[in-house]
Amino acid sequence: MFKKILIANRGEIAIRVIQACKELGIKTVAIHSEADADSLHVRFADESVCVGPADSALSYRNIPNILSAAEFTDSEAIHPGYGFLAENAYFSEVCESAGVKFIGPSAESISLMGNKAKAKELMVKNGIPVIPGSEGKLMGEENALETAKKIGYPLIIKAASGGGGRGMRVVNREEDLLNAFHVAQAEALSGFGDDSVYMEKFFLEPRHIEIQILADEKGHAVHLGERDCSIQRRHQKIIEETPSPLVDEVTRNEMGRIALAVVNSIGYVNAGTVEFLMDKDRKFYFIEMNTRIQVEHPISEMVTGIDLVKEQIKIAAGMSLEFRQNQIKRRGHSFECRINAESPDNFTPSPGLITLFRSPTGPGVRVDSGAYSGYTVPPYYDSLIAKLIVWGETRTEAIARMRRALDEFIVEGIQTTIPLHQKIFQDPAFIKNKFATNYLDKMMVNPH
Amino acid sequence: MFKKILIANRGEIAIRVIQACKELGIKTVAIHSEADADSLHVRFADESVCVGPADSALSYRNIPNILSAAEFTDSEAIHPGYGFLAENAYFSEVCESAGVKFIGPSAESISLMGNKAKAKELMVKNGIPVIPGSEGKLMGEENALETAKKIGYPLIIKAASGGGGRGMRVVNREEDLLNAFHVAQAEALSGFGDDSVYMEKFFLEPRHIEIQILADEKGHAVHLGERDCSIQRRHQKIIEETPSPLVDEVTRNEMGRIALAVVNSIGYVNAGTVEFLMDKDRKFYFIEMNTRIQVEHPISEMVTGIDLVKEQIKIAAGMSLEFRQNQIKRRGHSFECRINAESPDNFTPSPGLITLFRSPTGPGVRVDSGAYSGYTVPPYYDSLIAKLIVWGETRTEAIARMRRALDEFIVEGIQTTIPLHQKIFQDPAFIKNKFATNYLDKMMVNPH
Amino acid sequence: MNIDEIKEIIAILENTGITEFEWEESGVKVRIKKGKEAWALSTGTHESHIVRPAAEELNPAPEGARPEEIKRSPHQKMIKAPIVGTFYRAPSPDSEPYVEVGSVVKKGQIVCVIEAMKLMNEIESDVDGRIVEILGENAHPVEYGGPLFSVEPV
Amino acid sequence: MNIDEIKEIIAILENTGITEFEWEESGVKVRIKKGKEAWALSTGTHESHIVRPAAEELNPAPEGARPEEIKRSPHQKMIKAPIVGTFYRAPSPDSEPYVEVGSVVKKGQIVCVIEAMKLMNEIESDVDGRIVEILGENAHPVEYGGPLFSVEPV
Repeated sequence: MFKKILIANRGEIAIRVIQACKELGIKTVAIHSEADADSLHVRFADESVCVGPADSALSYRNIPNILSAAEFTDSEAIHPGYGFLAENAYFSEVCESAGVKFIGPSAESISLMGNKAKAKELMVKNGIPVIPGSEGKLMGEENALETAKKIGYPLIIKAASGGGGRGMRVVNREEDLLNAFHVAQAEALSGFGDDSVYMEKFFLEPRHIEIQILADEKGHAVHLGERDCSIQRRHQKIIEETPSPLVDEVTRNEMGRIALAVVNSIGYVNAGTVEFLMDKDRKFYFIEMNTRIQVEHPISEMVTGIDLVKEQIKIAAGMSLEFRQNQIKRRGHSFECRINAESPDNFTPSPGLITLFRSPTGPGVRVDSGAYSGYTVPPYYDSLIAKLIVWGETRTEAIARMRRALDEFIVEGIQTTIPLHQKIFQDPAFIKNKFATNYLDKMMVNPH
Repeated sequence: MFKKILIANRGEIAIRVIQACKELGIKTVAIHSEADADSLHVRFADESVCVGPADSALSYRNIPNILSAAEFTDSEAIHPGYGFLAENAYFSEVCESAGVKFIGPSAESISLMGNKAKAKELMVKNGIPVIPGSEGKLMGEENALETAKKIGYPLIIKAASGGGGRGMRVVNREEDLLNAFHVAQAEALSGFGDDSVYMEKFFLEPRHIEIQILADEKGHAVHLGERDCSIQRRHQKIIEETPSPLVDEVTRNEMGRIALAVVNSIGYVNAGTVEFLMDKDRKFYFIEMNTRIQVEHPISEMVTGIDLVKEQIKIAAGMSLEFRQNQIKRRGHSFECRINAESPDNFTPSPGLITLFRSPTGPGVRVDSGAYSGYTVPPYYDSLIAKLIVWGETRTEAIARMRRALDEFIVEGIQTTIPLHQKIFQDPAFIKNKFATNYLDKMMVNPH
Repeated sequence: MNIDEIKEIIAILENTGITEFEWEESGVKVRIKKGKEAWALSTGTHESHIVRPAAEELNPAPEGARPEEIKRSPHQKMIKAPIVGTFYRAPSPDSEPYVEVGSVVKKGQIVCVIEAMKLMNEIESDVDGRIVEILGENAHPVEYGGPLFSVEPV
Repeated sequence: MNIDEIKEIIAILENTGITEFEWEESGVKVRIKKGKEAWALSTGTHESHIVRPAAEELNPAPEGARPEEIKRSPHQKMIKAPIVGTFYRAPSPDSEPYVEVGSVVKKGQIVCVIEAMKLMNEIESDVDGRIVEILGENAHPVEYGGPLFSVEPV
């Protein structure tokens, strides 16, 4: 096992990794920017090194400074957390060449999964279900009609070099196809100077479901079941839960089997997450794979009892997984609410001094956070200040518990998204499992 | 189910009960003394009533004021927590006669178990193993010799009206018995003006093991396994764990069976704890039954997933237990450390202003507490300011987790027992399960 | 005021729970603040059953608790509820109130009743003086220490 | 009130929990505020790998972070480490140090090397002046912003 690990991150995830290291008897080195000198992750680590100014490009993403710090502190491994350098294939590579173990997958796995088109192609080759669509750009009317027939309706036409809704057309019937195709082409040309468009199956109200996996260097891999991350705002998850109220045991096993096929297809090692889009009929399609620990990993820990960060470290140290698929026992239901330092109405950041921070207590409640009374949330980084995680025997109990935990979470001095979470956990649509990835956008438009 | 419950307590247990009520959709009324007006239990409750001055005899134990508060707030039930009025049979009785449900056992059960001699007598009648001893006081030399033969050595002779070591003699061999008997009698007479002495089996290094039970009004009763509470100072528990490293599955089942026999023998209803003394050979003897929720109840919740306070309320509301003995699944290992506002060296109280309070975060950690940054610990009540509870898959993982959680528990402004707990969780004797109820006394004498 | 006086003030404050102290001499303005800001006042959902603002303002707060402000003449005294129960100004619905604003009361004189546990408890004044304000609301619950009457010396 | 009195007040305040102090002389207005102290300073077990006290004292701390003390002449400037690595005063073990106390340096002049990623990085002075103190320890690691040399204007 490693004697000392450097944690190339800040905030709650840096503390989370320090906790895992301490429980494994491993010494820790924190890095920090000048703005984070007084952070708890610095206080809790055995050693710390300032690696740059507030700007994360010059500190938390400063590869030379971080590697220097690892070198002179004799750190044997680096845990990247999430964000910053966590999915930087080059960083993984230079760590290895500098003789420091990168706690995560190989540079090859990271860069393969970082290229969405390539990854999709490989998955198709391996028989993994992906979102049906045209192979590259549509070559004309005939090609469009043919592809549409294969995919089925509704479908969406998108500009290849576009974004933000321009050059995008949802088509519900064959009669409308050619007209939409031409309009999209014209918009793409005028908007992006390129009239290439492609076609994909369209899902009206999809769910975002992901499978957590663990794979060791010996070729053993297991999945820990799914997480439902459909409550998002602008593609950023804000509430996650497991089990998904949409996923039954049969679907879970099937998704797990597919996720492990993805893992095997690229010889993936360490923790990872295979993300799927799921339609109302519980058909699911591979979207991408995240090659790191996720923000929402705690809910999987709550229902399985497995410490994912400790597993990451043990895998990186060359150890075998100590359990097989059939030994993983899931129990109960778990939710995570991301508490951000933001206005709950319009999500504008609200950094500043937290005058009082009192996290909820009692049974089934877990908080991961780097905040405390007297902490100043710096304006330079992610606005996440705490993750509130609850466990209950049933979804109903977990909802009741999350409500009371949100009610007793005291954060004074800054604005947070706690009131938004309180609203969602009182919303009948959410409680009755009637939601999709557009839930929050609809709610913001039609506040009730 | 009740619509509104009054909580006749303060501090962490009042908050704990409020949490359970909130999760069950029940409104709450806090009571408080003048000294506790700014307490979190007052803040978290839906309503609050000041019931007296700082002195708990005039506030938290003030039955007329508490019942008046229950009456004009239309509270249907009262939860007494632990301490104060929790084991006051008269209070349970007047609650019932005032038409307010007392959340706990009947007045009869409380008063029966409150009389140790009577309880022991009844247990003997029901075939429950009790600590072998004389029936009442020793009647002379012959009676002493006879009784000793039945009990076996070592044994202890104690003054009937005594305490504090005077008139107390441990006897290891028959040769020493009569001399010890006379010396004890003489000491008892000079010390307490009464030469009555009695005899009991003596245990050199016993363990304190207790069984948590739940019993509903329909006659269903289950046990949730044991808690080992052997780490005590002056008969006050400071660390508890489950499972006991001394208790195997066979012993656990046997202790559970006996505990349920105790429950049935008196028709006990609600949560309760049957306490046993266990010798090195795992033979166990009934000591007493606690007719309330215990301070250390969270560790049972951590390994069973059952919310004991919610169960108490549901039982009091006349509901049936929703699980049978074979549906109770225990998993993993849990510890609780009681964090007191005290000097860790000599246990002198350390009330005052907490300038910074930051509880540990991350997986497997639970904190029950009424403290926060800026809270002033009043000098009038119990010194318990927080309970730190951890869960781990194994005892080894739970110990590592408790260590790191203690390390990251920040309490500034007052002294706490955190350093003492840190010392115990590093002690090889504790880690290797080589301890008994005298552990802490030995440690304080021979600090290492 | 000189530096020695300031030193003295600091020394005094050092051992108290007081966190803010202000003093203006000519116009006599004193402002003392203890402990953290009383967040209980900003509680969102909390609704006290009792007419609380008055109680908070007037009760002598315990060490290190709420901020205190002197709002009334320092000569005024308070008759407070010695028990929890329902406050009645008269012995029965048809009777005259025991006292009115302007009544002069003596120590030991009955000023109201508080019903608790179905019993009517006659409450005696513990001060001599003239009633200047009736703070309890008739037939409403009152908590321990809740203010009933404001009294000024005659 | 004169500067000596102010000094005295500062000295007094230094050892108390007081965080704000105000005084107006003519109309006599005093205002004192107490608050919690920065716990970061009382960290128990943390041992930094870097020679930290100097760094903490001298780095411009971010908003709302550590309290700072003015210990050196306000005219002095600091040459700080622009990268993380090992500080060397000379280009090789056998060479003379680039600068000594008393050396006069110009902007752009090399004053030391910091080894990082097996590369020797020559560090240039970003100020003109005379070296008055060498704060980095030869062959020891230095973190970003760590103080290397104290410089005073010539």
